[in-house]
Amino acid sequence: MKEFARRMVGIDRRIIFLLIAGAVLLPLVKPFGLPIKVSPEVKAVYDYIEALPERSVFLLSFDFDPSSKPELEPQAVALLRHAFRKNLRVMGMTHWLTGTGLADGVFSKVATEMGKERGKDYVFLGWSPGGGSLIISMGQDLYKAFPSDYSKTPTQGMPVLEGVRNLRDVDYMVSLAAGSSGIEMWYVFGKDKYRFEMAGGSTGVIAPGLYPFLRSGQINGLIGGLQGAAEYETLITQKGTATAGMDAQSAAHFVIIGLVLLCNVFYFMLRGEKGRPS
Amino acid sequence: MNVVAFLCLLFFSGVAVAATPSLAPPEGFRVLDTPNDSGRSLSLVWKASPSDSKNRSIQVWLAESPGAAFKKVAEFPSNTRYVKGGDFPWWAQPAGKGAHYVKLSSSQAFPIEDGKTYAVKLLVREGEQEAWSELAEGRPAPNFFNTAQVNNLMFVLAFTGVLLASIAAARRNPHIRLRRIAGLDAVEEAIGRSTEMGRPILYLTGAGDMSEVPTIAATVILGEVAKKVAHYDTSLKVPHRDPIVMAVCQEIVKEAYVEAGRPDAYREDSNFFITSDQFSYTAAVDGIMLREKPAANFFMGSYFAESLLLTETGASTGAIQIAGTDSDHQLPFFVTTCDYTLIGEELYAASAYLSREPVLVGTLRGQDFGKAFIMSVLVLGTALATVGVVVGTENFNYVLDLFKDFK
Amino acid sequence: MPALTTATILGAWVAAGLTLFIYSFLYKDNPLFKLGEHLYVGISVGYSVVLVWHTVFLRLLWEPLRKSVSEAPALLESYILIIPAILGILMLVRFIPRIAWLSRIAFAFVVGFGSGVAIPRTVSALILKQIEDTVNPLITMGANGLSMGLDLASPQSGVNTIILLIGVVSVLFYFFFSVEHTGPGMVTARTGVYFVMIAFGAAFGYTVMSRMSLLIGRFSDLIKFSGAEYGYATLILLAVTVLTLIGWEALVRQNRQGV
Amino acid sequence: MIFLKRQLPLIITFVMGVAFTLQYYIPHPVSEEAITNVSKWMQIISGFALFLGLASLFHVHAVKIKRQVPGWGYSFALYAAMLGMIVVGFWSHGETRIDGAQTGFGWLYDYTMVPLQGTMFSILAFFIASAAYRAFRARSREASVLLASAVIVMMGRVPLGQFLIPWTWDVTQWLLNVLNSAVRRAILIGVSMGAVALSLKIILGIERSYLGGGRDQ
Repeated sequence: MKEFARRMVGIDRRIIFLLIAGAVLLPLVKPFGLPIKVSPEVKAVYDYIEALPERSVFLLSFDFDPSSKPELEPQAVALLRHAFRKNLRVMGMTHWLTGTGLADGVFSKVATEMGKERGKDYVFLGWSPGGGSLIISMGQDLYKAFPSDYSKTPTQGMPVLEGVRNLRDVDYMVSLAAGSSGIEMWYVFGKDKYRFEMAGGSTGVIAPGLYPFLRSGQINGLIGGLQGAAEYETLITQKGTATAGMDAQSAAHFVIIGLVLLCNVFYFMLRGEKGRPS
Repeated sequence: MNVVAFLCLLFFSGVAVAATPSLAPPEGFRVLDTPNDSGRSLSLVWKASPSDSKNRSIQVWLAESPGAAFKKVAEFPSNTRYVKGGDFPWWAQPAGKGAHYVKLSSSQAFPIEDGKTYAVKLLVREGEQEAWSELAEGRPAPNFFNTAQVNNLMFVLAFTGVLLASIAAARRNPHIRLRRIAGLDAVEEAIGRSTEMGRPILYLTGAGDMSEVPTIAATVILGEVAKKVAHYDTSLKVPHRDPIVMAVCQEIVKEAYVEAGRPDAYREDSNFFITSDQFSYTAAVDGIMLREKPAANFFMGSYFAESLLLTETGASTGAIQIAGTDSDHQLPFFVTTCDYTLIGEELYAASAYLSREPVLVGTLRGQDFGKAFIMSVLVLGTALATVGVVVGTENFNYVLDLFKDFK
Repeated sequence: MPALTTATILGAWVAAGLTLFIYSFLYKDNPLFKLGEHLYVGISVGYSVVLVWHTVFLRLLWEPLRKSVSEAPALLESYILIIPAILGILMLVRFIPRIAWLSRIAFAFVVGFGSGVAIPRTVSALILKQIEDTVNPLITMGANGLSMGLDLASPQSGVNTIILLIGVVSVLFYFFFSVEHTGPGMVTARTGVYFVMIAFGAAFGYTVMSRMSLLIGRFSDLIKFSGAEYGYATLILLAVTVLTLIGWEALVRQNRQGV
Repeated sequence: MIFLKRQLPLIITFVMGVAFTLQYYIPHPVSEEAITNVSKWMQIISGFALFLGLASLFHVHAVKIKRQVPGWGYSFALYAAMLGMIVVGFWSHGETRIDGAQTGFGWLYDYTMVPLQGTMFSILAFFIASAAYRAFRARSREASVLLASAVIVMMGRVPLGQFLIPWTWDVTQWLLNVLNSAVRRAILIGVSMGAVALSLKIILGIERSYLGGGRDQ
């Protein structure tokens, strides 16, 4: 028995790699389509946007780069579709230099799909350095922080920005964050002083750390990881890549849970043995 | 003729008003400069009335002087715009709780300028009936201090004082009592076991450079480990991914051997550089673990995604693993794969504990005072708030407001 | 579906190839992976250089400066952006050893400003606001008198308020270093540790979720690129990668025997 | 000279730090004007600072190529990729799309940078799986609690788990909103106090490592 356990523990890890690749591949090729349950923290974001009057100003900050594209791009697409459907004026930007091209791509794609016009219905401001200083700068005077947008059009006098002087005139903002220069930074340097309502969308890695902000109302909603994106897609009843990925996600989680259980079974079988550290 | 008609009109309208319940104008209406702001804004305050309802609306009319033309700038149902608990601290209230409060800001439709006196009237309407309030005047001005945030400033000042005092105290006596840290006790055990088994000790200082606090802490702990290693005559291996950290660590290890009275046992190549690339470094360190099977692995400093690859391999070779990091995203992996983990601030505490450097010890002590204070505020505050509900008093807000965030 | 352009098909081949190069690390550290890793660093640096140039030097500095100077050349205020430009240049003199100390002035500005703006905002958002939300009455006054909410599902209920309070205080106590963990301190610290472990468990679960999502994202692309319209890019490149690895392995073995 | 090298930077830090700490409490337009301008300057200076990091990377690999250390070929590939990206980038005026059409710069970004960066981190999925099998052991009571909570969250956050064991969803929600919030809040308060202490020490000149060259005291 112990011999078996020892041999099983020692198997080549590349076999496990194959197992996980299979668990992800199969459902992607042949999805089984389980229903997706919506959590209150995602619903809160949806409800807030749903209640905004037309032409309200919505700021979406892409605070991520290609390394978290699979999680945050679907969130961005779903939020943009919703905002454009509600005829909001959308401002986009990013704090993450290497994510600029990605953000611009998502913006152009969704805007074209929804028949929206750059400069009139939306503007992509691009990247600018500074982090917290950039947010303060936008809170004081948007046109000093971004004299021109990503495609080098001067921001002053743009129809989409009519009546917008600084962050105080933003009706709702969502930061899609993959790290600390995201939601937390937007609160500390932005909402704390300029009092706009905001929510967050994040990768799974940082989502648990944002719950204290959710509880205290510092953010009014939170979209966490691929599951959060799938929930949002369910709410706007337009399925996208997140919903498509959830079956693979389920399968992969169950494989991991199975592996953890096996690991511990073998561990307890071998524990009494001499010479092995506990 | 005209006079008669006028009198008749007066008489009949008087009758009309008397016949239906009259609409009372807002009471206690005042206009003030909005407190704690950058100017160009006025605040309106009036008493709440029991007859406020959503069918009764209030209009705000503004003029540049009492004689000038009035202009409607806002309209809302009369049962809205109250001062709610938590809007203002008790020391900076423009109006009492439950009163009406409206802030008028300068807009394109009606610019408000600092230093000019404006006249404001309120109009109450319900159905066909109307009633004007008294006229009130106010002059906007920018303020030099936001009194609502005075508690924030007090906190900053008090914390500065505590911090400076603790650092000064630590300079006088760096051996203030600090609690035992479990992970540190394990260090001795790990080194002892390596000696017994005749296998090397592997020590990693993490991904950071010398400007990062966790890296500094990691080098401090390395010094302590090296002293014990020198004492036991075990071999130490420290692979690096930053040349500057390597240079610093060479000095530290050398000094530790000298201090332990074993300068002869010091080997220059115990610190060595691998590469700065994250995954290539990881692959190389994994190779060392598999080939040389160190009996103890130390992971101190800041880590990213490579942590799991390192600790998993280490666990499979059966080494005792001790980790210490403040990279919270990697901590769950360290806890499950290592035997002991110094969590977050424990790493800093460990370095202060070992080095006894006054600034480190003093800062740790200062933060401890801060934490003790916050812990008592949380417990006592909850107790007061609960008693307040039970007794039905709001007097405790005089204390509780001090620890809230106001704008 | 519109026909794919040559650029897109070529792009699919390049993307699939580079993805597979990186995945070859799963077999072991090898030249294809190293190539991919270095290309990644090089490309990101190149991208950053181009963007910093266009955003910082042209958009934020040069164009506003040119505009203000051409509009009001006599006004001193028009030239104000020269100050940050000088400070920025000072920062870069760090590379010239003889005058490297000048960069300290620029760092002093940035770090001083950064520390200054951070202090009150951190106290407000991350300390006071957090205390404010933790201090809540455990009992509420409802229509039928005093009651304590026992609903675990409602985050604001009385029972959850007290659990939250116990959690925050015990974890703070665990990271408190002036008192030995004995007696009642021991109980509090142990409670804190268990709270920490539950939260780390949640973080662990979420991190697993995150990493799997990334894998799903990359695999969807690989599946897309393996279609006929992309010329079976993934499948062909997979074969090429495997063959290269076999060849490399043979070469390494031969070298080792030669030595 | 010593004054310029040592004291002046400390004085500047002190003045900037105190001024912009107090600025927060002062709503007056003069103070607002100051932060409007200075935050804009900081934006520009931090742009220059980015070049610092880029330049040092440039230097490290240049040295490797010059000395032809083992593996210098990879450094060469890095250089080639970087120069290629820069040339194409300037050729495309730094734009990834012009009137909706992809530029050469955009092509390189979409088909090299995006897949490379995305894949680097997705490898970890495999290593998590392997570690789950070989190293995630309930070696102590603490680790057991951690693993139990992890398994519940992994179940509760995917449709299959919600479907098979519905209570995992509710437990996960409670765990995240209450237990997890409590811990994160305590850690947040602790870390923030550390950050405030560090900022104070920098302003007061106790902590000087940011000036380069140790904490000279």
